[in-house]
Amino acid sequence: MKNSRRFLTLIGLPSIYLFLLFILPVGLMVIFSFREGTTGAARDSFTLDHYITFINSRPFQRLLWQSAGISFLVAVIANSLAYPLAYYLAFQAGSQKNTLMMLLIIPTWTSYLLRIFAWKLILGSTGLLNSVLLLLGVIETLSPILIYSRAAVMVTLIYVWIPFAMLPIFSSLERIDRYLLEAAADLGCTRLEAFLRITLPLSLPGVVAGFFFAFIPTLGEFVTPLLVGGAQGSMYGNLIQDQFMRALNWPMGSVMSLSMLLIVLVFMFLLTRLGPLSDLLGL
Amino acid sequence: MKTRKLWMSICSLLVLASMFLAACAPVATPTTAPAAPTEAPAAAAPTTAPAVSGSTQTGELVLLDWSGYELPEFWKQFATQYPNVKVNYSFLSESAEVYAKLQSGVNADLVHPCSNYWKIMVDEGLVQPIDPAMLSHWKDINPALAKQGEFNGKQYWIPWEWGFESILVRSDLIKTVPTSWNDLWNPEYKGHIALYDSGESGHVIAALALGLDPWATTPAQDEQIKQKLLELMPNVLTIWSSQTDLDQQLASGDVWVAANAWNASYIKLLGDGAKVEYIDPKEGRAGYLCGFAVPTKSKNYELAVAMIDAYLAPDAQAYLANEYGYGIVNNAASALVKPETMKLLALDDQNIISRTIFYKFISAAQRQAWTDVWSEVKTSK
Amino acid sequence: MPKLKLPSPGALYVGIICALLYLPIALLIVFSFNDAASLTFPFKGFTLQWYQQLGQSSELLASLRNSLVIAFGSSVLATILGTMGAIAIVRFNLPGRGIFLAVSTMPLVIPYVILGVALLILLNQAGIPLSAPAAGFAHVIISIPYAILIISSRLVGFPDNLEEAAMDLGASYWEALLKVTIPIVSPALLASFLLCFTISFDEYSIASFLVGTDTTLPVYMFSQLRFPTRLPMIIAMAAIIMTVTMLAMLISEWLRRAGQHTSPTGGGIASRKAKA
Amino acid sequence: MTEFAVELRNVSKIFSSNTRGKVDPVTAISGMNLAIPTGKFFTLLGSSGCGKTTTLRLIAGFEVPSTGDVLIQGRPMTEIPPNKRPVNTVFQNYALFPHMNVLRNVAFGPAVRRLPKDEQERLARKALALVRLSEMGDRMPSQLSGGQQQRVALARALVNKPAVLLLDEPLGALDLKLRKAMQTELKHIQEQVGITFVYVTHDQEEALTMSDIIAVMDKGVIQQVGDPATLYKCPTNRFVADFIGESNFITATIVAIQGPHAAVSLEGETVYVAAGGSGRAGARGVVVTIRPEKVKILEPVKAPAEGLSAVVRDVVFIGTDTRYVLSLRDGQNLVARVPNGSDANWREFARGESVKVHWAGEDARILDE
Repeated sequence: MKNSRRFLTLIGLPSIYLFLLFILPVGLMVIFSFREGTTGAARDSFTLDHYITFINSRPFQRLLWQSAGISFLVAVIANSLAYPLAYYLAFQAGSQKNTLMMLLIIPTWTSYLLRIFAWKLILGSTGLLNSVLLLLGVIETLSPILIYSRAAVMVTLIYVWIPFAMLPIFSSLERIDRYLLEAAADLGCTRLEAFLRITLPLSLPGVVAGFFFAFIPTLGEFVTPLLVGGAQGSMYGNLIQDQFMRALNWPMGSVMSLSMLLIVLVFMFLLTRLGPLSDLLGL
Repeated sequence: MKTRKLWMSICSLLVLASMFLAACAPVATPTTAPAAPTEAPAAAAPTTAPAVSGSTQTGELVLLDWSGYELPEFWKQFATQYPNVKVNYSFLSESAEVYAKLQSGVNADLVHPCSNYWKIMVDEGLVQPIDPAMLSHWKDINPALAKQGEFNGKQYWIPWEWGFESILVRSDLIKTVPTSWNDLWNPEYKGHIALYDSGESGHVIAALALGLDPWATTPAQDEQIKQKLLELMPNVLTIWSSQTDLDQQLASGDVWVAANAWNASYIKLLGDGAKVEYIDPKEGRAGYLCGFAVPTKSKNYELAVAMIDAYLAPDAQAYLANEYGYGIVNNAASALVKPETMKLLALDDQNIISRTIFYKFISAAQRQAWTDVWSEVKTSK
Repeated sequence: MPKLKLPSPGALYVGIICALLYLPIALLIVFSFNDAASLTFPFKGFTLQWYQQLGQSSELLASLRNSLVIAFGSSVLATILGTMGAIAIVRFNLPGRGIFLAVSTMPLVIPYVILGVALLILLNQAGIPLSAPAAGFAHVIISIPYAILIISSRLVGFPDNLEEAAMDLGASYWEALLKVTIPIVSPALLASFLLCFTISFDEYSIASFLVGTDTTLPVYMFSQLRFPTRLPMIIAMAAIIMTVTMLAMLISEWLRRAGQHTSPTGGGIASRKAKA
Repeated sequence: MTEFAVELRNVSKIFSSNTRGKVDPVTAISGMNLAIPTGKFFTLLGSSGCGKTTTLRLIAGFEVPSTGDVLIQGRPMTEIPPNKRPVNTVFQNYALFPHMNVLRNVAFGPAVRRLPKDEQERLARKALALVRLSEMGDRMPSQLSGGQQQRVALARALVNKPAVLLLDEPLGALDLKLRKAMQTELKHIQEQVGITFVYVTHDQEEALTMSDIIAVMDKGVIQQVGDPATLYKCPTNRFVADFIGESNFITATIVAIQGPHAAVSLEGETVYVAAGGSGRAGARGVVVTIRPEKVKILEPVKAPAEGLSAVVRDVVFIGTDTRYVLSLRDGQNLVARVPNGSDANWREFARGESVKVHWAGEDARILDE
C-alpha cells in the first residue's frame, strides 16, 4: 500500500541509523555485562558475577537511589523555573519572541565546563556571593558556602537545564489555541483558573519532555559533581566513570549503567501508566 | 517571515564565526606542518647530537598523548631527522584512556601511559618491547627510573617525566604545618582538605600514614586503610580531578591543604604569588612516573622509537622542567634546567629518586579492590 | 519628567533569569582580561596576553574549527533524520510507530560515556578509523531524540490534511512535504538545529573516544585542564565566541527591524505581510 | 467529452483501523455503483458516518478502493495518484497553507505544474477574481474571515481547471446567513465555470438548493439518485423520504390496485395512493408516505366518501403555516401543514375536534420494502 511505503521510506533511514549506531553498541554493552574478569573485551566466558556484586553492594544502590532523587528534584525545579519563561515567551513576548529565545539559548553555547568554573567564582569562599554578603554585613568571615555540597551540584545543574527545559514547554504552549483561553474566560474562569484548567493540562506534554531533558542527563552526570560537589557531591555517574576509567572493569561498569537504564525505564513505564508515551509527549 | 530572519541570523553567525577563524588561523593545520628547526638542536647538550641529516622517509606517526606535549619544542630532533613524516596527536585526559583505546583496537604508534598502567598493557599484549640500543640518549637516563619500565628482562616502557604527589599547603591559612602524612587527620584542617580523585592515591596516602607498604597490603590492612580513609572524610572539603581545578581551589582559599598535589601545582601557585609550601613528609613523598610505550599493532616501530629518542633529548627534557615544572629522567639535561627549578623540584638532591615512593603497577584485583574502597569512601559523606 | 515604565512581572522574571544565565558568562569575559593564570578573585590587573596567546595556539583554533564542523554537520543530519522520523510518527498510524518512538528517544537515557566506549569498540570492529566525522555521526544519535520531540510537537499543531491538499493540487507526496510540511515546521527545525548544535558543540564524553587525532574544543579543553596556565586562553576563546554570537544576533535583529520598515519591491508573489 | 465525469463501479472500501495492536475492519462503502454526469452539480447527501466523505476521498485518490474501480472521464484511476488526477478538492477545514499568502496559496497548483511565474500569477489572480477576493492576495490565511478562507480554498481548487471539483462540506463552519449566500454563489460559480461539482453535505436543504442531482447515502450504500424534485416527490424508500423533508408514514393494507393507483384501507376506511413499488393487492402492513403539506383536513360533513377519520391533537402556528398533529383511529399520528389564509373557505380547527383527512391519490406513495 502506498501509505505504508511512504511510512517505511520516512522511518527507514532514521531506523537504520539508530540500529547501527545505537542498538548495536547498547547490545554490546549488554554482552559485556556478562563477561568475566575485570578488564577489557577479551574475556569470552559468561558470568553473572557482576550482577551479584551489584546486588550485594550497598553503596552502589544507595547512591543510585540518591542520584535518582537528586535528578528528580533538579528536573522538577528546573521545569518549574523554565515554565514561566516559556509562558512569557509564548503568550506575552509578542514580536520579541524569537529574539528572547535566542537570548536564552546563547549562554548554552559557552562551554559547560567554563560556565561551571564561573559558578565557582560566584559561589567560592572569595567569590562574588560571599563578597556581596560580606559587604552587606550578612557574614563576617569568608568561608565557602553553597559550594562543595550536594546543593551546589543541584544549583549548577538547574542553571544548566533551564534553557533545555524551556524549549519543549514553549513549543507545547505555542500550540494552544488562544480561543480556548477566551472560551474559558467566557465561561467564567478567572485567569488563574483558566491557566490551571486549560493551559497547564494542555502544556503537559512539553513539561514531560522538559522533565526528561533534565532528569536523564542529570542521572548520568559526573563532571559537575566533580567540580562543585566537593566531598559529599558524588553521584552515580561518578561511580560508573570510576568502574570504566579507574578500575578498568568494563563489565561492572556496564552492569551499573544498565541498572541506571532500568531506573529510567521504570520511570518511563510509570509515566505510561497515565497514558501511552506518544500521548504523553503530545504526539 | 520571522523564521526566515532567524535562519538568516544563524547563517550570518556561522559566516562570522568562520571569518573569525579564517582571520585568526590562516594555517590552522598544525598537526600536518612540522615546525622547521630554526636553530641547531641543543648546541650546549653534553651528549652527542644524533644524526641531523634529514631522512627522506615519509609516512605518518600517530601519538596517543597528553595535550601540552605536542609542542614542537619537545620533538625538534625528530622533525630534523624525518622532515617528511606527518606527526598526528590524539589527546588523552585519563590514563585509562590509553588502555581503553588500545584495547578496542585504535591505531597508534606511540602511547604515553603512567607507571601504574603500562603493565596491564603488557599483560594483554597491547605493547611491544623496545630495544634501548636504538635510543641515542639511553645511556644518560637515570638507571633507577629506567629500570621501572622493565619486565621479564625486556624494556616495554621508557619513562619520560615524573612528579611528586605530596602535601601542598596554604601556609598563610593554617597554623600547624604538617610534617607527616598522618597530620592530614589533624582536626584543624576540618573541611579544608582536597583529595585527588583516585582510589590508588587514597590507598597510598592512608597506607603511608599507617606505616604500611602500599603495594603489599594484606586484606586486613586493606580494611584498616578503608577505615582510615573514612576517618579522613570529615576533614575533606572536595575531591579534585584536574590540576586546574585544584589550583583554583588553593588559590581561592577554599582549600588549605591539598593532600596529594603535584609539584606542578606548587610551581604554578608560587608563580601566582600565593603563599604555599610543599611538604616533604617524613614517610617520603609519593611520585608518579609516566613514559612512552609502542603498541604491538604499530607499523612504525622505528619511527616511534626515534620519536621517543627525540622526547628524551636534553633540550626537550629541559623544556619540560623549565616550562611545566615536571621532573625529568635524562641526567644530561640537568645543566639546561634553570637553577631555581632544580631547587624547587629538589633535583639537586642526589637521593631524590630513591626517597620518592613511585607508583607501581598493580594487579587487576588490587585495582578493583582499591576502586571499590574509594567508591565507598567518596560516597560516605 | 518622563514617566518611568515599570516592567510587567513576566518581563521582570525573564530579566532575572537572563541575568542569572549571563552572570557566569559576564564573569568569564571579565576574567579573560585578568592578569593572572588562576580564575579567582580578586582581579589582578588588565592584560591582553591571553588573546595574544590565543592567536598563536593553532591547536586550539583547529579544535574550535573541528567542533564547529562537527556540530554543524551533526545537527543538520539529526534534524533531517528527526524530521523524517517525526513525520512518520505523527502522520501515520501504522505498526512500528511505537517501537520507533521508544528506540529513538532511548539515547536520552544512556550515559554518554557508555555510548562512547561502546561506539569505540564498534567502530574498531568495523574497521572504521577514528575521526571528527565519526564523532559527528555519534552526536547525531544523541541529538535525534531532541530533534524528534521538538519537530513532532510542532507537527501535531497543524491540520493533517495540508499534505493532501498539496497533493490534490498536483504536488507529489514528497513535493508536498518539501513545499508545505517542511516550511510550516521550519521554526521547529530551527529550534531543533540550535539545540542539536548546542549539544554537539559542548559534548565531551563521546567525542573524547571517537575523534582520534581531530581534537574538538571540549576534548582539547579537558586535556588542557592538566595545565592551569592554559585556562585563561580558553576563557578568552569563550569570550570571543560569546561576543561574536551576540554580535551576530544583534546584527540579524537589526536587519529584521530594518527589513520591516522598507516595503519589499518587485511585486510578484512576494510574501508581503499586509498591514492588518 | 465523456458522458460521465466520474463513475464508481462496484466500489467497496474496508478500513482496518489499528488501535494499539487491535485490528478491526470497518466497512465504509459496500458495492457502490454511481455515475456522475459531466457538467452537473452533484451532491452526496447523508448523515455523518454514512461514507460520503470516503466516497469523495476515493474519487480524489486519497483512499484506494478495496474492490471495484473509480473512473474519471472514462479512465480507470486505480494506478493514478491524487496529484495526477484531474480533480481538485475544497476541504472541510479549507487546509489553506498557513505559511503562504492568499495569492501563493491559489498559485500553488500552477506552481507545482511548473508554469512560468507570470502565468502562475495571472491564473491565480483570475481565480481570485472569480471568488471576488482580488484585493486579498497579500493577506495571510490567518488574517481572513471564515467566508473568505472558504472562497480562497475554492479559488485554489478551481485554478487548475479540474474536470471535477470535490467539495467536502465546505460551508459547514459558516454561519447561517453566510451559508445561504455562499450556496447561491457556489451554484453561480459552478454554472459559470461549467465544471462538474461533487458536493458532500449532510444538510438536505443545502442539497436541494444547489444540486442538479442528489445521491442520498446511508450506511455506505446509495439509497436513491435523482434530481431534487423527484427525490422530494417520489422517494423510493423510507430513509430517503424521511431524510429529505418531513414525511408521514402510515401502515395500511392494500385493498386493490387499479393501474397507477392503489386503494389502501386503515381500520375499514379507504384512501387512494400512488401504487409505486412492489405492492400487490392484499398485502398487509405496507408503508404509505405522504408529505404534511399534501394532507387536507376537512369537516366530516363536507368530506368525500374516501378519507380517514381523525382527531386534532395539537395545533401549532408557525408563521406561514399552521401545523396540525392528528391522531387516526388506530392511534397512528399524522402531521398536516396548512398554509394560512390561502383559501377563503378555510377554517381553523381546534384541539379535540373530529375531522376527516384525505389527499390526492398521486401525492401519497406506497414505499418499497
